[in-house]
Amino acid sequence: AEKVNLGVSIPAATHSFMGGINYWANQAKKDLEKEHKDLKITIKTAANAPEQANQLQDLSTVTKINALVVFPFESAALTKPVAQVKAKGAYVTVVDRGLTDTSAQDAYVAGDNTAFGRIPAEYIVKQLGGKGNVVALRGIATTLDNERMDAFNAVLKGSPDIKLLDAKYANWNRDDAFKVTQDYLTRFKNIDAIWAADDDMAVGVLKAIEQAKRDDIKIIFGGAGAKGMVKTIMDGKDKRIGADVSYSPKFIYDAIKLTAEARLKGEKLPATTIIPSVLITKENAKDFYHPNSPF
Amino acid sequence: MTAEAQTKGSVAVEFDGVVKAFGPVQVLHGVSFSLAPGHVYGLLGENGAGKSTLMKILSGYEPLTGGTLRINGQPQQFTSSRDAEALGIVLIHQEFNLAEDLSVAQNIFLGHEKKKGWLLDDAAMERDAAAALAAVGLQVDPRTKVRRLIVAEKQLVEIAKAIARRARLLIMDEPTATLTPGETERLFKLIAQLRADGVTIVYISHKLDEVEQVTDEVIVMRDGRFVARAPTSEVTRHQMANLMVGRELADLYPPRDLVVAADAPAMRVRNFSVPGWAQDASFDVRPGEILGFAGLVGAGRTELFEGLLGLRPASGEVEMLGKPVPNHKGWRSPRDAAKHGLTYLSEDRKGKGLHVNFGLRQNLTLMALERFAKPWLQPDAERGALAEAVKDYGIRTGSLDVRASSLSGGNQQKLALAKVLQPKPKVVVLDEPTRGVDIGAKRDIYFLIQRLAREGLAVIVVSSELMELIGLCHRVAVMRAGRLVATLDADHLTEEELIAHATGTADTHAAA
Amino acid sequence: MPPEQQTPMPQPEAAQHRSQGKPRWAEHLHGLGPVIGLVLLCIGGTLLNSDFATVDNAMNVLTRTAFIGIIAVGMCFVIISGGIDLSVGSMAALIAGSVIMFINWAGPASGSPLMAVVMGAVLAVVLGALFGLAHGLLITKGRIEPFIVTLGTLGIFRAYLTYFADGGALTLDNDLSDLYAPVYYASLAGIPVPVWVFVIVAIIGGVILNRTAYGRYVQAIGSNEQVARYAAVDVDRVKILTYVLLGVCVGIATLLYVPRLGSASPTTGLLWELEAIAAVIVGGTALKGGAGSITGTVIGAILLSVISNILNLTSIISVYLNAAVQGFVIIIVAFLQRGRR
Amino acid sequence: MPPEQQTPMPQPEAAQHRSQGKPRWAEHLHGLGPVIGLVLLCIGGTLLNSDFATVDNAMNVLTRTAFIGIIAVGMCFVIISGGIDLSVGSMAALIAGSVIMFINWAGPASGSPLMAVVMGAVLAVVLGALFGLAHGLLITKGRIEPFIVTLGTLGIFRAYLTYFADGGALTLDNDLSDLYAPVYYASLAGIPVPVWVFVIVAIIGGVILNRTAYGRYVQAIGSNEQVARYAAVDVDRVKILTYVLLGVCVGIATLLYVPRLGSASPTTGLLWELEAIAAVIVGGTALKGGAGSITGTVIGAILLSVISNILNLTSIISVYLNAAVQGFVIIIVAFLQRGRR
Ligand SMILES: Nc1ncnc2c1ncn2[C@@H]1O[C@H](COP(=O)(O)OP(=O)(O)OP(=O)(O)O)[C@@H](O)[C@H]1O
Ligand SMILES: Nc1ncnc2c1ncn2[C@@H]1O[C@H](COP(=O)(O)OP(=O)(O)OP(=O)(O)O)[C@@H](O)[C@H]1O
Ligand SMILES: [Mg+2]
Ligand SMILES: [Mg+2]
Repeated sequence: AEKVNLGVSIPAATHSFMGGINYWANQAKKDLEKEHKDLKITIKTAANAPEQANQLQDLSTVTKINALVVFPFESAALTKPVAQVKAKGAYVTVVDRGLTDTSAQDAYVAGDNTAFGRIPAEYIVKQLGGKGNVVALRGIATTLDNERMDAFNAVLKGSPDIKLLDAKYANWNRDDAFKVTQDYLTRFKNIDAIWAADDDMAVGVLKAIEQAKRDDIKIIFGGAGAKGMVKTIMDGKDKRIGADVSYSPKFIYDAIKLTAEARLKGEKLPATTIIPSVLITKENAKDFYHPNSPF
Repeated sequence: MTAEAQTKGSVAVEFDGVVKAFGPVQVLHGVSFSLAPGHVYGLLGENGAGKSTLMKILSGYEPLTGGTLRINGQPQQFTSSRDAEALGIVLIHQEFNLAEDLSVAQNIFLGHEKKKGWLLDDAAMERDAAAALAAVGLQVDPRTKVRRLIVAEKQLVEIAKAIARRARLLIMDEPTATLTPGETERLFKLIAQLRADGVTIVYISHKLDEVEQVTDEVIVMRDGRFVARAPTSEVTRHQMANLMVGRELADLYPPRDLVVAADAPAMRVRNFSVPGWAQDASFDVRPGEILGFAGLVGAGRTELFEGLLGLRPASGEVEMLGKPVPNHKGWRSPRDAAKHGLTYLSEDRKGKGLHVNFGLRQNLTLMALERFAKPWLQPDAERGALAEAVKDYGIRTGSLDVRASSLSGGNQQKLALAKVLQPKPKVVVLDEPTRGVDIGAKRDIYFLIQRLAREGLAVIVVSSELMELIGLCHRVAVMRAGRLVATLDADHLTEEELIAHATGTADTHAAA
Repeated sequence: MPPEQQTPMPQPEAAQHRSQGKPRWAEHLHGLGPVIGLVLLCIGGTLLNSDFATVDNAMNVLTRTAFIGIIAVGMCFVIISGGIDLSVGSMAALIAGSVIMFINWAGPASGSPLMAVVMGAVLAVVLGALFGLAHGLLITKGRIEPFIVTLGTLGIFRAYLTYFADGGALTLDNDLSDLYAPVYYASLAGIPVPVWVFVIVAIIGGVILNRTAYGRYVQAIGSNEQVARYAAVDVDRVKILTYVLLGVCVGIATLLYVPRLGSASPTTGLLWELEAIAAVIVGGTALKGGAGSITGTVIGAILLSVISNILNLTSIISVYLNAAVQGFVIIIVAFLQRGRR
Repeated sequence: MPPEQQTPMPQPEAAQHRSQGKPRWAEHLHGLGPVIGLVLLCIGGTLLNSDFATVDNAMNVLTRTAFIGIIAVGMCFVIISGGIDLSVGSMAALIAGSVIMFINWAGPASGSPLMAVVMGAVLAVVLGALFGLAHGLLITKGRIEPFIVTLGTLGIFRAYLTYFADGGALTLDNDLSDLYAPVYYASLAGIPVPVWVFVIVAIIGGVILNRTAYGRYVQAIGSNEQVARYAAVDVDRVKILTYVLLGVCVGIATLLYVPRLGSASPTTGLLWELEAIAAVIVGGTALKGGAGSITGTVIGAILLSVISNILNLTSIISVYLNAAVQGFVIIIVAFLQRGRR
């Protein structure tokens, strides 16, 4: 078969989820390069969209890749740079954040951001019996964050007795989540559920609640399925944390593996592969537990 | 007072073939002479003769390049001023060395703080600072920030700082350049007292009358060399001046021309007030006229003109060449004033007069850049202007491509003067124009002012040197405590008269 | 040349007034700039949400101010001396990470968890001092602009943390974490420990700055380095020490930070440098150095956290615009205390 | 800081005066600091990856340097005059967002997509100038520290972009985007358009700084504001203009940026301010102002992108440590050109 020179372009490990992405990408490189003699994988991590565009350019013109797996920093901003890589003849698999112009990609592998917002909402509605006060934390202002929030809101619309008291940005950051939660607790005397929207932020939320010694909060729902959170669910350690929604960074591993193996055989991938986000509960938690991953 | 001091036994100094070079430029060429303890020496020389440099070597601020410096017979290699101070050698700098954000007391004790255990003893320092200030006759709260002081006050703080160090050899580099006779007199008393205590004093000044009055012996340097020494009582001022410049000096002041009395004033100022500093000043200056401004330190002369230039809030009426200045408050900014033909030379050379980190060329042309931008700056034209100014104003410099900071004090002053005359103003205000300038150059500057006046420039000279005002000006206005108390014509100009008005002891109807 | 006669003259009476009285008043008034800003903000906060003016909320705000506040005290020295340090956030993150790794290792290894935690705390301070020393040496002996040095180490520190954490988070083991937690969560006489530490650091900082020769030298160097050199101040040593001091402050802040979340990740301490510098400048210290005050810095730090606290307690404007409100308030507060120049 | 510009660019004078002593030589040598750093880096890059030394790669690097480089040219003026601007990244983001909204609206509305794009480009520059003017006025007339003003607007600009983008991204419509794309992607005489623009901006900047009265005033103010004021320099106007100039540079940079990625989001331009300031300082300008050079700035900007380009082209070390390598290289380069003070 032909040699495959695969480039992987992902965001830098600026928070735990991206740490997981980095881990799984490197894991894929290790496993796959050992397995296939004709495969070379080059991983690049970018701190922002322009840098990622630069790296795509470098991968294409200098490293001369013929296949690319890209986790775009931002959908819109990277559409053109990715299209250019494709124009130079590389096979392009886009992961997680779809491009605004789908003709710039050959395949799309993604988690399900709508489910990421919908599942916690449904869970909270069900657990609270359709009535209660909810606060939410948001990530960083991005399209992705909007999709999740919209899906969350859409579910709550169906339950008029569930009140979303406020939703503020905590930047997918533990410290900011801690502060925002502290202030929520000062402000709202009665909160039934907190949608932390990310397992990293959930850490800050938990600490703030612990400090305020509040016991009115019945549900804390994170997101993405970090190993610590999954372990808590598995062990049933915390009543408030009964479930999580999966959005594993491992999909980058799958995407790289699928792309590399398909290209080695000269095959194509299906245009779209959605890796479903599912509710993690005590029952299925161990399927999502990867103790070696940083996430 | 604090200087009573452990001045037991003073310091004997011997320079033996001292050589100093800044890079390729040699400024001291083997200077040899000695200073016996307990005397007051006057160190004379033209601007750039190397006086300050030699004294910086003596006090540990500059290393010497060659030769030997012996203190009490021991060869010394000072690595810092701290070493020299350990031997009781203290220098009062020609240029101020004060941290503007610190208070007077903090500056006086900088590097020599008094402590109570770990902590500073501010009370004691303020007390001692107050005593040192009293000794030099400066009445400010020691807690005042130096930034708030006027130039003369800063000079006195510099002196107080040295006094508080309890020197056994005290070097004063132009201590009176910005002082008026009152402060100067007080300083002389202090010198006498220190001398009585056995302190050796080196006194550098271009004011030969002071040198004559206060020193026991004069030492003259020229072009980085020792030239002559003599007991002060055996040389006349005239001889001193000739020794300095190495040629016969003619009259210091140019003959006075008469201005055409009928000429319309170039600038007319009416009821001009700078709140807190000057009230209701009214005066005219005509083209070709040299108008002096006399007054004690703190009389408000500097502030009056700063108000006129829009640097301080002010009110009053100003007319320039017959046209009123629109907003009736003087100009909005020095830029505005310059556009209408008024420029100002500040008395604070380092803080307001020159960019010491800039080259000579950039300094010289800064106020007249329009002339050199056509539309791009013409460095060659600028360089030409610099060469011309160096000649006209007698600026002594090794190369034209050095920074202003490497000029000697007096030469910096000449550069600053050349700078404010570059835009070819109609009226120029010169605040202490000959501060730190040697006698030969002073003469050149007087003749230059005279020539410019003859060409139609109206010149206002603010000066604390009464003789300068008397020798140069057509009329002299006297200010006291913010008020213009008198304007004296040339034929009424005597020192007694000026002092009487400045101190308020004159018959108030003395002159028009 | 006629002899000039020297007549002794009296000092003009007027000259005395100016230097006293008014300027001192005016200076004190200036110092009040941030205080006025803070008071106005608090009034506003109370009007917007009555929960704002509760003791609990005040303690929350003060506690979370503690980190930045402590760092800002150190930063105040660096800025007054004419320097800058952009790396404090990354430095805090790396120290936090190192301390966590150390405690996780030493806890089981030494057999005494308490000992491990104590030694971890010491390590935090020592590391801070060492990093500060490195900065100081590069800046003074290496003669590199502080901006460049600390921009460089900003990247270096964070990169190493990310490397150690493998891109994820370093987390304190649970039982050790419980042992360490009181350092952040406990109170003494009703006031949380971090607030106490903050107050103590601020007082010590104030004493060093205003009451010791060292503090005086810091101000002298910032005001005019040449003058300080001429006054035989050991400029390099004083400058190096400002960075060491700041490093120690970062170490102390980290030591309080670790028990809060028990973890360090690549986002830990992000943009703390901007917050710390802002606290110092909002507090009335000029970025060019020379003069500044610890009290101002403390108030500046509190002011900045009060702004975001109030924004969290209200939802009158779009969340998107929170940062804009913050920006406007900072500018307005600075405007209130302007006119120094 | 040396009083002279080390800019070799517009200096025909150097040729004529042969009599000048060592100082000029020494200055030229100093100016070479960043150049030496750059040359060493390039040699290193070539050794690590032979593809580094290709024309394609060189053009790539220069093209991507263009944004930061253009902003850095404006920043150079601000820093030389003794100011600072932290907001350039947010300003670029807000301008990009506004231009995209405008073009998307004007394209269909005016019926002439080309016209819409051209007017959008003009809008970018005008907005930049206006934002710069606002900064200048707040700093000079409002007498607020530049650090504070631009820290405030840093938040404000980004918040408004987030608001307009509704938290997401603003994206240029596809057909309009194709029309605009050549501004970034096309080449003239084998050299990409952004590189041309960068070169032109740098030359104009160099000429203004070294060969106009205005440039001299900027340096004079940075060297000693008080002296400049007494020398009849209109300090406020000159300062305001430096911010306007920087704003215009940001506008031009944005105008090149929009066609590249075709969108603006709340993360656009993040930390550009740090990069731009770093380019200026690495290029040998002191953060305190007074003197500096455009050539140095340009080289500084290129140097910074070459570092990350080389890191992209090699994978000898853990990806986590990229930032650390960058940090080390910046410090080493600065060390090479130290000793100015
Ligand atoms: N740092 C320096 N670099 C280069 N040249 C210098 C430096 N300092 C002084 N010089 C030169 O040394 C010479 C002697 O200067 P110095 O300051 O000792 O003169 P001076 O006798 O004190 O003059 P003045 O009466 O004007 O104060 C001058 O020509 C001056 O330009
Ligand atoms: N009306 C007034 N009220 C208070 N202080 C006044 C008043 N008028 C004058 N002063 C004093 O005048 C001083 C201003 O000094 P200024 O520099 O103007 O004097 P000058 O005549 O320019 O002296 P120099 O010889 O230093 O140039 C201050 O010390 C101030 O206290
Ligand atoms: Mg001298
Ligand atoms: Mg005066």
